[in-house]
Amino acid sequence: MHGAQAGTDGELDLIKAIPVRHPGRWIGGAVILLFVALAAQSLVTNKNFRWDTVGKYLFDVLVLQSIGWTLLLTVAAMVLAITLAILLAFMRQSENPLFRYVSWVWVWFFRGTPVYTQLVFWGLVSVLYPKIIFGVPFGPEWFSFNTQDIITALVAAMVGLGLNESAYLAEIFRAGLKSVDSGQMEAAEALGMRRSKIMWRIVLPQAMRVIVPPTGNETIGMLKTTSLVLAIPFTLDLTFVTNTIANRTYLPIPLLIVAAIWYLVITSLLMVGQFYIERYYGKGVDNVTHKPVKATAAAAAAHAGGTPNSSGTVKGQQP
Amino acid sequence: MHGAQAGTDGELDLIKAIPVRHPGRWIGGAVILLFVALAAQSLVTNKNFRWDTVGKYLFDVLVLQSIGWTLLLTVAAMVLAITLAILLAFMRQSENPLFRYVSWVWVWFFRGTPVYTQLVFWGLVSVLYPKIIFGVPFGPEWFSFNTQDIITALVAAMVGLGLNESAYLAEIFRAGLKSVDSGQMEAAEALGMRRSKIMWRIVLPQAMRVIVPPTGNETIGMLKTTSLVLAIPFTLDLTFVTNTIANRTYLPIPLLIVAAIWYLVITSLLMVGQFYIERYYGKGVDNVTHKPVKATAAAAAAHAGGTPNSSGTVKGQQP
Amino acid sequence: MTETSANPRKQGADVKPLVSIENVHKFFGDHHVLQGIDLQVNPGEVSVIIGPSGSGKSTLLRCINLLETISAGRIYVHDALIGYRERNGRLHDLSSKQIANQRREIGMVFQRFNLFPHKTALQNVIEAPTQVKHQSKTAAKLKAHELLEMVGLSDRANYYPAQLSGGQQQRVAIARALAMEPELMLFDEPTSALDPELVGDVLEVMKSLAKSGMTMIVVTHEIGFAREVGDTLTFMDDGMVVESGNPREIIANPQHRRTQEFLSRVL
Amino acid sequence: MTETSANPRKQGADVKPLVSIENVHKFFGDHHVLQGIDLQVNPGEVSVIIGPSGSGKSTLLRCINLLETISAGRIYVHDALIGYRERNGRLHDLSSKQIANQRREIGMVFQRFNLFPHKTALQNVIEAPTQVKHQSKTAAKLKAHELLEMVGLSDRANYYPAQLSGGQQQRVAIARALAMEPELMLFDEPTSALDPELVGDVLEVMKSLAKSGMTMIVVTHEIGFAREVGDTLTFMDDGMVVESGNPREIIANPQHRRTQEFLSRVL
Amino acid sequence: SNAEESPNNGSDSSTFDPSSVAKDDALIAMLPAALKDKATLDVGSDTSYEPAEFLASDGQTPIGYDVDLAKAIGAVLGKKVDVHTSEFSTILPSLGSKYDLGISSFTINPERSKAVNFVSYFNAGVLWAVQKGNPNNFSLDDICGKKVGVQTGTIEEDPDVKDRNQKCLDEGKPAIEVISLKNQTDVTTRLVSGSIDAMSADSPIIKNSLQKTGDSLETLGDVYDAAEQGIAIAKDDTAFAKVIEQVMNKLMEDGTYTQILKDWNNDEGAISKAVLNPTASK
Ligand SMILES: Nc1ncnc2c1ncn2[C@@H]1O[C@H](COP(=O)(O)OP(=O)(O)OP(=O)(O)O)[C@@H](O)[C@H]1O
Ligand SMILES: Nc1ncnc2c1ncn2[C@@H]1O[C@H](COP(=O)(O)OP(=O)(O)OP(=O)(O)O)[C@@H](O)[C@H]1O
Ligand SMILES: [Mg+2]
Ligand SMILES: [Mg+2]
Repeated sequence: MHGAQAGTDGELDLIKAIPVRHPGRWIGGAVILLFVALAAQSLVTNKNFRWDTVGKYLFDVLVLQSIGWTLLLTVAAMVLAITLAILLAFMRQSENPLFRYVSWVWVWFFRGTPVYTQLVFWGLVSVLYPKIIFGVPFGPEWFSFNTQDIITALVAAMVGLGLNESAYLAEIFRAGLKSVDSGQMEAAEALGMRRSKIMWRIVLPQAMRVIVPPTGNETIGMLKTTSLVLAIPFTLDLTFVTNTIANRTYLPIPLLIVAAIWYLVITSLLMVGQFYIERYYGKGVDNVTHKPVKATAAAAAAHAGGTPNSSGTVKGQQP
Repeated sequence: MHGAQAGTDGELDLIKAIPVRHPGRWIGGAVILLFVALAAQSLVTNKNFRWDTVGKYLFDVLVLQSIGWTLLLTVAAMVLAITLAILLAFMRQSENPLFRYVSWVWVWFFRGTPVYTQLVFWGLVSVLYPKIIFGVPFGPEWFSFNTQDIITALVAAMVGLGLNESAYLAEIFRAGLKSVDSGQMEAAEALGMRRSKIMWRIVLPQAMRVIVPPTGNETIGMLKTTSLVLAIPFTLDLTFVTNTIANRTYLPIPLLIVAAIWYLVITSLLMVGQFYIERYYGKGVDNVTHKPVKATAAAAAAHAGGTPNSSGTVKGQQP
Repeated sequence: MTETSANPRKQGADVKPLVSIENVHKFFGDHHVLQGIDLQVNPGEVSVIIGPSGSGKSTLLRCINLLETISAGRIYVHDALIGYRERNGRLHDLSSKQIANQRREIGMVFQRFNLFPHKTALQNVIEAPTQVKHQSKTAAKLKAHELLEMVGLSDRANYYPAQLSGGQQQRVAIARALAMEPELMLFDEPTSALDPELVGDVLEVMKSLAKSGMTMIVVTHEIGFAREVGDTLTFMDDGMVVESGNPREIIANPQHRRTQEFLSRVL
Repeated sequence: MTETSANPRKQGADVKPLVSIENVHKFFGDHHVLQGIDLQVNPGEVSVIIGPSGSGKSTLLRCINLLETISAGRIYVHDALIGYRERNGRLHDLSSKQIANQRREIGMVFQRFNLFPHKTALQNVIEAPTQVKHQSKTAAKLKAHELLEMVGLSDRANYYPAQLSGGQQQRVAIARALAMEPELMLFDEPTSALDPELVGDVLEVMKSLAKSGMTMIVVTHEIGFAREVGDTLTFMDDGMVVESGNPREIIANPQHRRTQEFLSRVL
Repeated sequence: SNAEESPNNGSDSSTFDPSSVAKDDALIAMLPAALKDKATLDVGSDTSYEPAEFLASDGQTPIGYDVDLAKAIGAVLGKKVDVHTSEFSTILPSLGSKYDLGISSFTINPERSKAVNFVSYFNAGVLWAVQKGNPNNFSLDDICGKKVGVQTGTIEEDPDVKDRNQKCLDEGKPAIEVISLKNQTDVTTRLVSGSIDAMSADSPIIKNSLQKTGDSLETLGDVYDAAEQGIAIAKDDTAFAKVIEQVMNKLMEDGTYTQILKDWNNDEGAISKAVLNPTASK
């Protein structure tokens, strides 16, 4: 009734079905395209945008320098924030209740208050505390600094942005660490690895898969947040410089566009970077050429039961 | 040699071991506490902070009203952003390449440009496009609005914040949807459920576990971002109102503190809300009273093999 | 266990098959995974498929349920062509709505259960009836309690999957599929993710289903089950049907070398 | 398979036990999970533990490896008290460093493998030797290749766990544990997450390990393995040792009703 | 509703009553068609620049001499006046559509005149302030290396202090440390606390700051570099700009203009003739 007569006919009658038509989708698409086209057209033709001025200042040397400063601030603040966030996330999991508590308060405070206010305070720190004195509290003074000499505008900007961001990232890292299977921790413990090593070598690298996308969001956000360093005041970043030009020429819109274009360019580069970082941390998980032998292999990474070598051993055997 | 003599001795000699001492930890903790104490002390005693002024304006009726507006803006913008983000995340997974592409461009554009610039444009929309005309493009006009009548400052503020935020949330939602096991989708398909139903009833509720914490971050961020609506200009939010008072009284620091205190209060409330939302969406997964019969039960949710009824059936049987 | 394969209803020569798989091929890229499968399953019959890993058993089940599209051949369930509409000699894809409709008639139970973790056992079972068939919640719940009773879990209705053992989860998955009152049930290694002690419960439920006359296609490694419950046994290898027939005969007397090898490993 | 239990080295009456578990109790809250376990394992012996789900088998293994702390009793491995230092008649907790040192002497293989998914098979195996024992990478790799050869996976060294079958993953996990050159290996149902076809490979490796003289405590449902390889068989139920002795005798002739019941279900 | 904290110069209680100004039908007739039918004159103003334009204690109502002048202009043209708080970056692009006029202490210079029409109406110079008694002995002749506060976007920042800084650099002296802040209040606060040595701003602003901070600051030297400020009108709306020029001249002639400035203690900056797009003084 049924048997092994398959494969005997030389030519296969492959199914080439006529796809379902989705006119609604294409109309929807067309409407969207139309809107985009209209928006683009009015963007180009509306004289308020003054594309000549945009062109003139896009590669202005001041603007180009300010991009450098903006990038420096972004990178420095994110590096500081990531370092602190890892520390905070580890502290949050510590056995020492004091560490856990400090970590919680830190996140609560820095997430809770506006970064602008924080930056104002970092700018005022030398006003509020003109000298930083190291010594025994209520006792002798060892040595002291003029705060102004240490906390320059650049340092204040980096520290202010970094500390604020660390609170947001700490939450992201916390969620990431939580997402790693507890079996990983146990397996590493059973091998005699110590907790700090386990965190660094086993848990964190796996958590990165979950951590990277929201951190990308935060980095792109930070790029724009740097414009708030005006509060310190730090006056070399992209927004400040384009604002200054706008003030001089009374042409704010084209200069906002100049800034927006540059932010967009940097964001695009960051998104490319994020793509590669995501891919790096996906190694062994996302970007492996799975052999989906099991229909449900994708279901459980822990039991990713592929048997890549079992098919093929019987190749060509005709029953 | 060994048998079932256990449990025969009436009294158990429970292990009460002397814990390992961690002097380093306690010193670290003490140093942190000391710093906190010093910071608090100087916060209270530094006359620059003018706590009398803080007290005076903390419950000022203008400030209280502005909190209402700030909350309204935050909630409205987040609701809009979440709605759009879900749509964008679904579009990103759509079979229609046009939808995928539009979704990508949207995220790229709104994440890439500064929200301040976007808000300026929303404020200017009535200038750039004085009339919104519905009709056949290049053909007859059906009806038209004065843009000013529709896009009031409040609407512009909500739309501007919401659209920008939607791009960030779309990334978060995308990552969340990706985190749901593909087996869930297949199981629902096999039951004959349609794609949109599967998304709403099966995939999204499970993705929420991953989505809620970063969305909490974003909501808390949004609370502070509302201060940028001055660009529209919308002049009733907390930052604007406290700034105005500061300008009038020449006391910027205490009024920044007033604003910071209120932001901190609202953030704390939001964090409480987030806790409950996280718990709600953790139902069946996080907040179930697992019976960890399997040592490794936590390892694979897909195979959460607890057998809650198998122990106990043999209770009291002495071999 | 009573041996039920002598049931004349199932063996009648003039019975129209419920499932008819005709020369089905499936490619994944260049990989020719199904190389012309023919298989018929009569109403009320239990058709057991065995075969080594990678031989295409899961793929075949997934093609029947439209989780994969076939590359060539035809699959009919109840005389309806699966996945396509034939008009003027040409095949047209079905719309997603029509595909969903076809799937409703076919229940599937997966190796890894795939219960919805955010819903209780009861909610898992009533999900599809209320959402797909638009039954009232009360009616669906009534039916769901019956089904949970049947799989021996009436006292676990309000437990979340994470609170159930593997065997209990798999039984809920069966109840969930049955709630749609399918004509055909597909089982893809429903016990292979279970510890040996938990396997029995699930096999018990499947046996009683078979006795109640449900048409079933079962991919399994449980040779005992195949022998006791199966009406036909099909051995697949390398995307082809190697041998097919009465389970006891094949298990006792495998004709092909591959079948012999395979059975010696599994038994 | 040769039957190795007559090996006189293992049965000598004056041999000091490598593992000595003395009246161990474990509470989870009010739940008395281990109710006074006594068990001795001599050097080179294979001690198999069976018992129904929830009887405390995993908990016992985890206590030996300090993944859980015991509530009462003592566990000695190689005459060293596990987890504590006794001084002036009082117990002191060991520091995390000392605990890590004790764990190095004990290898553990989990039911769900728990390989590090972001590392290849080779990297999984050399992780602990390089990071814990501070071996050079070259030396560790050399040893790792030997071990992978031993478990039959020399050609899979650079595969990520996701690219390996369940059986292959479990064999890598065994190699990973062996790389630390432990005196004692603990196996917690190492085959129960595997499909029947994949079980064989892992059992093969365990048999050869046993033959090489490794001391092993194995929790398993594979009665066949217990009979062939085990030197002693212990049946646990409800947190107690019900019966213990020569595997073949117990399997053929269980003395207690619970043991009989259990064996009838599993066999 | 709030009691004022700092000494009050009566800024909250303007005495100006626009109904005292007569409507001028001749000028109304000259208005461009689009404006003739409008009942209100919409004015954009960055209301954080006391005493020119700032918000009353309700936090929303703009007041100041610029605001009163706008009301007077409206009265002459027979229109109600709506002054909108708005940031600099949105005032200028909105001229000619959302706003009819921009009155926000805009200083006229040639570069800016390319972007908008200006009708001059006020003369403000640069003025410096230091702490009472000039404790740091700050002097404009010895400015290099000092800390100087300015408000972002003012002519004090660029070109005045910027040029001085360039001079310092050219002479090989240390650069001026310029603290450029968004609000004048913040600059003043820093001067009061002593974290900057001096600040410079438009003369009316400095005077106002002195009043507001009690007895802690004093001016240094005289007003210099007097520059004209202008009312901004869209570049392509010269017809309307001409009307505004005439309206301003009318207000100057009938005394309303001087009265308004007097009310706000700022008649020193009064000019005698409003001019459309004057060749900028700098
Ligand atoms: N989505 C896919 N893409 C590419 N190849 C696939 C895919 N799914 C399955 N395959 C391949 O198809 C072949 C048959 O897979 P299938 O899962 O049907 O085997 P099986 O008989 O169910 O095996 P097992 O007993 O291991 O479940 C395998 O060689 C597998 O690698
Ligand atoms: N962390 C824990 N907290 C509370 N109870 C626990 C915990 N771990 C185990 N138990 C309980 O201890 C008992 C013994 O569990 P254990 O995992 O040791 O059983 P087992 O014999 O290994 O069973 P199985 O064969 O199912 O793995 C069970 O009743 C279980 O519910
Ligand atoms: Mg399969
Ligand atoms: Mg166990």
